[in-house]
Amino acid sequence: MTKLLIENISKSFGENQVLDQLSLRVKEAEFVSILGPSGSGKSTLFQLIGGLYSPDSGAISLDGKRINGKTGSISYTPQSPSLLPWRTVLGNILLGGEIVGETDHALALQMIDKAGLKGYENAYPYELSGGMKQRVAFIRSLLSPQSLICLDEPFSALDEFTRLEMQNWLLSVWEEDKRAIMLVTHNIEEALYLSDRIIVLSEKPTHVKKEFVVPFPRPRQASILLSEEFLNWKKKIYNELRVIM
Amino acid sequence: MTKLLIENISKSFGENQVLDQLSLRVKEAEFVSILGPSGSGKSTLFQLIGGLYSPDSGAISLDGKRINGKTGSISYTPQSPSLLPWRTVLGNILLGGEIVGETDHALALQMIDKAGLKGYENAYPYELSGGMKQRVAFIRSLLSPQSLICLDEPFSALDEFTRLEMQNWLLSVWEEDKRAIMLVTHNIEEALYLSDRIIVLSEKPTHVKKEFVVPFPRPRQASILLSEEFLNWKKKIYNELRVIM
Amino acid sequence: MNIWHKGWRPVLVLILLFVVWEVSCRLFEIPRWLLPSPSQIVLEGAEGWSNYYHHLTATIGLTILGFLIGASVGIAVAVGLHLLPRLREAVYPIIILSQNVPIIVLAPLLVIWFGFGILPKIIVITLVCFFPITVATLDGFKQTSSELSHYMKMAGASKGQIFWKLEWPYALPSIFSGLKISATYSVMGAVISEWLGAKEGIGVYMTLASSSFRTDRVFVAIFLIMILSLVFFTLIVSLERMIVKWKPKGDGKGRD
Amino acid sequence: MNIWHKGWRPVLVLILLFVVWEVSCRLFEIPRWLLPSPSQIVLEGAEGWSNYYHHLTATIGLTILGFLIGASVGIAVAVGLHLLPRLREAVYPIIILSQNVPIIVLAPLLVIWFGFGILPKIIVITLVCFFPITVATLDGFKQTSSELSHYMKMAGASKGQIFWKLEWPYALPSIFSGLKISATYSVMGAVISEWLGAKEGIGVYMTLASSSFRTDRVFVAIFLIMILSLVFFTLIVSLERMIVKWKPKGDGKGRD
Amino acid sequence: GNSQDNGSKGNNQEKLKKVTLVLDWTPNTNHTGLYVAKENGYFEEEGLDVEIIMPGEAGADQLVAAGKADFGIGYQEALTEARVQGVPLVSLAAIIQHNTSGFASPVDKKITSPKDYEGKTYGGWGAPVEKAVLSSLMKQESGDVEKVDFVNMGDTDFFTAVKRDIDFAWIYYGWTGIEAELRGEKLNMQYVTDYSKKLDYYTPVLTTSENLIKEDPKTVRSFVAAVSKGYQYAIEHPEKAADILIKEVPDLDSELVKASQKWLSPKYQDDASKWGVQDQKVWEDYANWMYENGLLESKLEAKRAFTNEFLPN
Ligand SMILES: Nc1ncnc2c1ncn2[C@@H]1O[C@H](COP(=O)(O)OP(=O)(O)OP(=O)(O)O)[C@@H](O)[C@H]1O
Ligand SMILES: Nc1ncnc2c1ncn2[C@@H]1O[C@H](COP(=O)(O)OP(=O)(O)OP(=O)(O)O)[C@@H](O)[C@H]1O
Ligand SMILES: [Mg+2]
Ligand SMILES: [Mg+2]
Repeated sequence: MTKLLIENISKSFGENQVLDQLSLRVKEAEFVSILGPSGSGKSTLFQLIGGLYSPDSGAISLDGKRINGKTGSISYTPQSPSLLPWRTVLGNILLGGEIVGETDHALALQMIDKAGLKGYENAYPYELSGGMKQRVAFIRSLLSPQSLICLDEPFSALDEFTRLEMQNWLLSVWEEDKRAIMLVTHNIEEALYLSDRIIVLSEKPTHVKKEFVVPFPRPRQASILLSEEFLNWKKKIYNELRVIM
Repeated sequence: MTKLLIENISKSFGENQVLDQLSLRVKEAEFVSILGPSGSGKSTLFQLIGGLYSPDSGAISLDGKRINGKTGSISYTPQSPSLLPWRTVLGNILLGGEIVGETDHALALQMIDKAGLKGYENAYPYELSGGMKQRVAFIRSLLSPQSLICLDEPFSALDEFTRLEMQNWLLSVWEEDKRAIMLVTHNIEEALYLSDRIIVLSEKPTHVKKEFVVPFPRPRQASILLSEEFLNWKKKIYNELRVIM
Repeated sequence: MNIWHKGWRPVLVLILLFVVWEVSCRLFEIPRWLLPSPSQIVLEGAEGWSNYYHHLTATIGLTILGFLIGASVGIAVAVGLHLLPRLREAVYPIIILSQNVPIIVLAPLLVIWFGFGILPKIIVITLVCFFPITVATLDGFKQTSSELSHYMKMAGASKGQIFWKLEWPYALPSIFSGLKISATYSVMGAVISEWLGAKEGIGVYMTLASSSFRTDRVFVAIFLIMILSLVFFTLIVSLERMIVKWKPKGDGKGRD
Repeated sequence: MNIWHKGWRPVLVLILLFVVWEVSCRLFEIPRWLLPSPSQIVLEGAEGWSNYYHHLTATIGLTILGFLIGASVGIAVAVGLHLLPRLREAVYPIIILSQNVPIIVLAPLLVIWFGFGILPKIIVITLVCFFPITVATLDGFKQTSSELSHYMKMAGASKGQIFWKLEWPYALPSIFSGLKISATYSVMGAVISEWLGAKEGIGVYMTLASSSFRTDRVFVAIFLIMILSLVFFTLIVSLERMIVKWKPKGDGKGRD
Repeated sequence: GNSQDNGSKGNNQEKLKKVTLVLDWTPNTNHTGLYVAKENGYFEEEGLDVEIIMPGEAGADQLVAAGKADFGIGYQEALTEARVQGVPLVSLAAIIQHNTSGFASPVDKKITSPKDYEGKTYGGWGAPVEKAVLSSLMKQESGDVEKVDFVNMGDTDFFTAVKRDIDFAWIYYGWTGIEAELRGEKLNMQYVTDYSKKLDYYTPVLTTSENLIKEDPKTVRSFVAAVSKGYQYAIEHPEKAADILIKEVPDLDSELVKASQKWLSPKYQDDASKWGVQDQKVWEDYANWMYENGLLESKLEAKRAFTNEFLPN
């Protein structure tokens, strides 16, 4: 049942201790959001799961297998889009699949369309706006086949409506193939709207401060965003975050 | 009284017409926010004001002087932080002033402190988190002396609290030296909380779709964020945006 | 079109240069055996075509073959050293040393080992050509954006994939930088290699001309060498334009 | 410390090379005048120290002076051509041509114009050294990130400021790439320049040794040339490490 | 320095006239007399301060002709071609009276006469003159030069070349031949002069420019006088002369210099009336031979190519 298990990991950059005995668990097909102050180590956490760095201590396991320092286990949307400048939008989107040897051209084109980028298939990254780049990076990770998706503020550069569209799309994709998702965001509404569980991180040195299980039923309707209960939950989490800072 | 006057500017990239006969006006010491769909041309608009490109037609004037294609008229926070990788945080912050020949070391250090980056003065950009980089770019533009400040989604990567701090700080800086500010944001609350006027852009080809004059008195308190009137305004603008997309 | 369009500037400068040369030759009555005037050189070049065209074709063939081999070796060495950092540490100094064996010492050894055939000549051209490519390419690989390489690693890209999908395209401008330097050297490399004993080639033509005081012919040879290298350089630049075309246009415009 | 720590690998390879060389010399009884064994060379090198140390200092002086001038010219030319794109179009071909004037043609002209002093020698070394630096530096300037240059332009930076604050630091790795190539060539450049009629220098020592069939001394000369270039190359690499130190460490580690 | 005993020429240190001499390539026993004249102060006695320069790639002939150097060492072959091309060079003295060059091969190649060149590989530098010379030699023995395989061996030295592909090459016995003796390698040698009188040309020679002769004959005379004295000394004291050369150019192999000097000293003057004299017939014969073989574009005016005028009586 447990997809990802993180046990007491610590990580320092030189003198700067970022993570301190952080532990958390993500279940199969679970959607978990992570909230935390800027600079608290959310991106670092993803980079540890992704195997770019090894934790100084502690263990990370995926499907029961230890993956400390092992790359390639996650579909990843980095915080900055990281598109290859010499590849077109389509080429960049296919990259994630190419790496594991599966590319689905037709699906990619369909997704470009869905993300509102029709007509930009052959554009190079320098021809795109900030939000468009972000969407390309997002599609790229959706098309990567790994069973855990880690999204690092994937919608931060989008206007409210495009954002809502993308969120709904993400939900529908998730409901279809039921991969586990971890989402870093600064938007409490987004976390509440999308996830099963919200994990709040402390200031540096960072550990898990609090967890909330989101009670809204699935499938979620955009209408809950305006409900009383939603607002109450928002305040609750807002206050929790206020305590940290 | 008019600080910036934009008259009927159009701009295309190849076949792709981005701005179409767009006109707007910013008054002396005014705080104007710009809302619009992703890819509608907000960043392009700033790049035109900043003189990176010339408009295909139309005129841009600052203080009554035509500045089509003239660089150096604005203090600018780009959408992506654009820090020089070989300069430390402090070095990057001083850059904006250096270009016009005024650097204030002490003030820079004080601002670093205020932005919550104490201890990172001598860190290089690659050692910073996404939100930290954004704050550095923000301080850099505050320290540039031009009389018009253009901020392109300066707080998109910040958590709610850091964001609020930065917003309040921006307000206090603005109230002190009363420079005109243009702010691109996707966050309606942010636009409402900060600005005198909100300009909503259309989809491409882009022109000004609607303008709202924000009625809240100055100086603004964070408490208005929870007021009924604020919520109503938010809905109003939300609905206006919905029509566009 | 673009090349023709821009081409007039260097042509103008060259013509100017020739005019100055011609005029000073006549003005100061510089004797022909010391420094022939451009008109004398062009005349000899036109008249002597049948004397040297077989030399020319021989050198062109040698240059192309040598440059192709040298460039391949250069790139291959860079790739090998890049992918095997330990090997790089061990071998880099030796590569530098290879650039410092004077030809007058190398020549007898090469001849002893490989005779007077084409092989020792190709070795000389390769030695001349591979080094700038190797150094530039290695430095290009080193410059790869860490943001992109972080993404690639986390996406599970193997070392080979990171290399082909990221580092190689990223290093292309540097590789072309090296190729341009080497292309420029390749013709001189071929001429030098002909001094290792060849029956024909511009190098042979030139030494013969020089030993019989036909300075005008020596200059014909130099002109041929120069034209050849310019052609080679231009070919590499065109190739670069064809391959590296993803750069923001607003930036690269009018910049080459 | 780092350099010493890593240094054992190339040293090991070199020692291995020498052992193979020594053994094959003895095994195949290669005559001394054809290819002396390392031990014979080292012996001659040690014994003959007083014979050649003034040659060595002469060459070192010439190399340093020539390289400094060549590197400065190379960088200055690149900067000039970069800041004046029209000039670049006009002059680039001529720069390429300058690399293709064979020394046997240039030599008499240089001596006739400038005599037997140090000037023609410096010109030769400069000609050898400046080209890789110019090409690599120009290509480095061209690679400047468009995002950063957009920011600088909008912030009102003048052409000069963009150059000094952005393009120059951005191009530093490429400049060092060129410097490394040139440093490697500089010693050979100096040796070649000594063939323009010098009284002392490794080049003189080597030709004398060669013409009196003292192959062991020729190899002593080569060893000196090689050691010198290695030292120069290492100096440039250390300088690079000192100056370009802002790279993400996780990325550059173990990569040079 | 024994400058005091020659007051008439005003040889105070300051008043010495600066003069440059460019060698043909690296110093060797062909140049012994020059170094002797320098070391023994003969130049000083004549009021000259001579600088000896190795030209390297620059080559002596053009420098001398252009007046950048006052004197040089050259060869009759080159000087002949140079004059035909209009280069104003003049030969002042023959350093060695007879041509000491020839075609050499290791004994195991079994080449004992030009006839044996047939079917063998000749290593040269690709000049047309080589084929013409070989042809002349082989005609004497009714050999066919077309049966010789010509290979350009570039910068490769004789000993290396004959180890590989090459069977015989053209060398100066006084240097390369002596080196072979020292190494104990047995050579077969066919001297050019043994087969054709026309090819007994002067090599090397002392050269200057027409201009200097015209403008400053006094300096030319003094210079040639000193050089002549130097070679006279080398002829009389081969061992001491060799030591002087070794002392002046310590990087040369002393064994080779001594052996070479011993062989060469008697050959400087040989059968001539005095050191350095040149015979117009030698110049004419060789130029005609070159012309007949298509090696010259026009005939040489032999009279103007050399002069004995400056040799001391
Ligand atoms: N490569 C690195 N070298 C040194 N320090 C680093 C490095 N990467 C991150 N850090 C430090 O680790 C801390 C956490 O950074 P991280 O990027 O994980 O923050 P974050 O939670 O993602 O913040 P944000 O919300 O602003 O993106 C910061 O203090 C940062 O300075
Ligand atoms: N350099 C360029 N070359 C070609 N097209 C460009 C270029 N820059 C922007 N565009 C196009 O202009 C349009 C507007 O881009 P812009 O970056 O101004 O959008 P934006 O409003 O800032 O969007 P976002 O909110 O996503 O940042 C997009 O369609 C984009 O593809
Ligand atoms: Mg982050
Ligand atoms: Mg934008």
